[in-house]
Amino acid sequence: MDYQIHIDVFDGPFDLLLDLIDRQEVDIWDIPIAAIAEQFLQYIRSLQERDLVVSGDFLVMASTLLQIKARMLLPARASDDEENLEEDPRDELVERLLEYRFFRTVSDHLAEREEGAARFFPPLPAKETAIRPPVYSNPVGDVSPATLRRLYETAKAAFLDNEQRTSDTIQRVVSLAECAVNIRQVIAERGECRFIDLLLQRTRPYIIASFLVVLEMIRHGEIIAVQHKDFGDIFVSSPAKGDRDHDLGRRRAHC
Amino acid sequence: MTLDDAERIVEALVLASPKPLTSARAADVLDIDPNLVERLFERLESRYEGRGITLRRIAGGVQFTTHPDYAEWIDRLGRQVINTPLSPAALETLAIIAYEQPVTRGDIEKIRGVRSDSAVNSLLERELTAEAGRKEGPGRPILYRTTDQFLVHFGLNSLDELPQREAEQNPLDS
Amino acid sequence: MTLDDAERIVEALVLASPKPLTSARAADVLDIDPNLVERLFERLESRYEGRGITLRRIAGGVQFTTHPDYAEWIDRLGRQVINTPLSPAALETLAIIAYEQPVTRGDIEKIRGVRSDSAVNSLLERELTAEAGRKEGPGRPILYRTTDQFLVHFGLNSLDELPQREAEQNPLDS
Repeated sequence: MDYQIHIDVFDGPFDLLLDLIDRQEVDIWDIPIAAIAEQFLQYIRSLQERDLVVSGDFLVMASTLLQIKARMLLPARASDDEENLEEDPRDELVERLLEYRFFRTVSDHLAEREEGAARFFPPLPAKETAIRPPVYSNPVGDVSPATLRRLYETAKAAFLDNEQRTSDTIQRVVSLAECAVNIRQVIAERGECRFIDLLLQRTRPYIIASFLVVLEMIRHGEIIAVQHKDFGDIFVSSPAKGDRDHDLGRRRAHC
Repeated sequence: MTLDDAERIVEALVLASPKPLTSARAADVLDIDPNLVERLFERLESRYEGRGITLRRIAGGVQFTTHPDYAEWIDRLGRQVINTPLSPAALETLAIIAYEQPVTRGDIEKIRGVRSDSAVNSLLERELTAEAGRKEGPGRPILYRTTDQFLVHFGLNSLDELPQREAEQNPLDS
Repeated sequence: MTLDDAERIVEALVLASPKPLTSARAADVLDIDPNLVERLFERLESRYEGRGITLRRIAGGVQFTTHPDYAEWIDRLGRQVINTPLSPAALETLAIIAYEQPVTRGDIEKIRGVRSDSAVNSLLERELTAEAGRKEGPGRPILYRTTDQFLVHFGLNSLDELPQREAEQNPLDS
């Protein structure tokens, strides 16, 4: 069956899945998994065709659907023990869907209540009535000035990061070729440096593009990359330099 | 102190209280029985019947608010709108917190199937959600619960007023 | 609209108004004569005579306040000690005000990336933050600073004692 999907915006994979099931008017306990999986993938493809970002959550769900589909194709294993009934591979998914659907109903209910409640206006607390402001016992608790500084630095760093990210949206697409030129130049000049130092801009598209280029260059043996500990800095260098400087046995970045 | 006196004091207390006034709190201030305060609340309720102001039962207490019939007039007053409606994502997240509390961000994300950082943050920001300690176990993740402001925002007297959750049975199993 | 209807609407407006309600403002909202509004104010005044709440003439307008006879009861309510610690949102906001002061709400929101009204309000309520004049420029937004109370709570003698912030580094310079 050819199925035309409108490019609606879905909040998440469950949202999309419920929509597909509702449109098919099928029993939620008996989902035609092959058809639904196909429509789900079609939706993802349609997003990609329009150059829209597909979040990882949708990809995870797509693989879950395909996995269930595969398991349903396997012949039911004959069980020695009669009581040990083969479980329907769809059950877990259905239970999660039902749970999600319940909360969606509740959120509709809350939205209605919110609208109703917004019609009641209490007096504003700032108004100068006979109201005595309450006393707050040590509102800052055991927070130290150092914590305050840390909070500030973190907020500020996130802000700087964010500001750059926002400006991405109006920038042109990052060219992989340009990234490669830049990376070769930095490596040539400095021999070895952190991956993060290869970035001309700390924007998400630029980071991704540079990462792809680095992977490609490793594949061609142009550079090597080493990461000394999980989530640590990745050091990139030319192969000759790298062999001199790094002990064997240190973790190599696999790609 | 006559019953009428007590009623007037309670009336003043309700207006002055920065949060919805509970019968326990009023009973404490007046040093009388909470059941008597409940009776005074009822008397006030009927006194304000059909007026522009109403005594509203909310978050386990009472507060004076304008009568909902006059909401459009209040809008014309151009009072700053504080309660901009929540986004669908925030509502969904809040629904989960309300039923599953205390609950971790991870649990919420598992149910919703998507990252929920910004939804949780906006709920914290509006004080509809608060932290409720940490869960024992790996990473000791933060637990979240709903607040009194949650009840106020949705005009609820208590969490019991939310729809009942029924277990759905697989008809094929029976 | 009958006179009774109008009275109820005015009653609601008085309660909801962020500032004392002037007859001019009410007349504008209701699209009636200011003299008529004055008459409605008088009607309300007598309606609330002998109640726990009173319609008070103030700053060229009217507002509901508790009756002065009950001030001592309100005092007993007012001594309520609130033990809730600051929310993480409010604490983050306080950190930004401490280091960026004087700073506008807009600047705070820009750094935090979220609306910060309720965070700022809760800091104002707890007197950890105060207004510090207005910024020159469009809209002349209010500036905020920390208070003496802030220093007391953090055990500081002066703002100079706040831990030094790290020199801001341009990530592209490294």
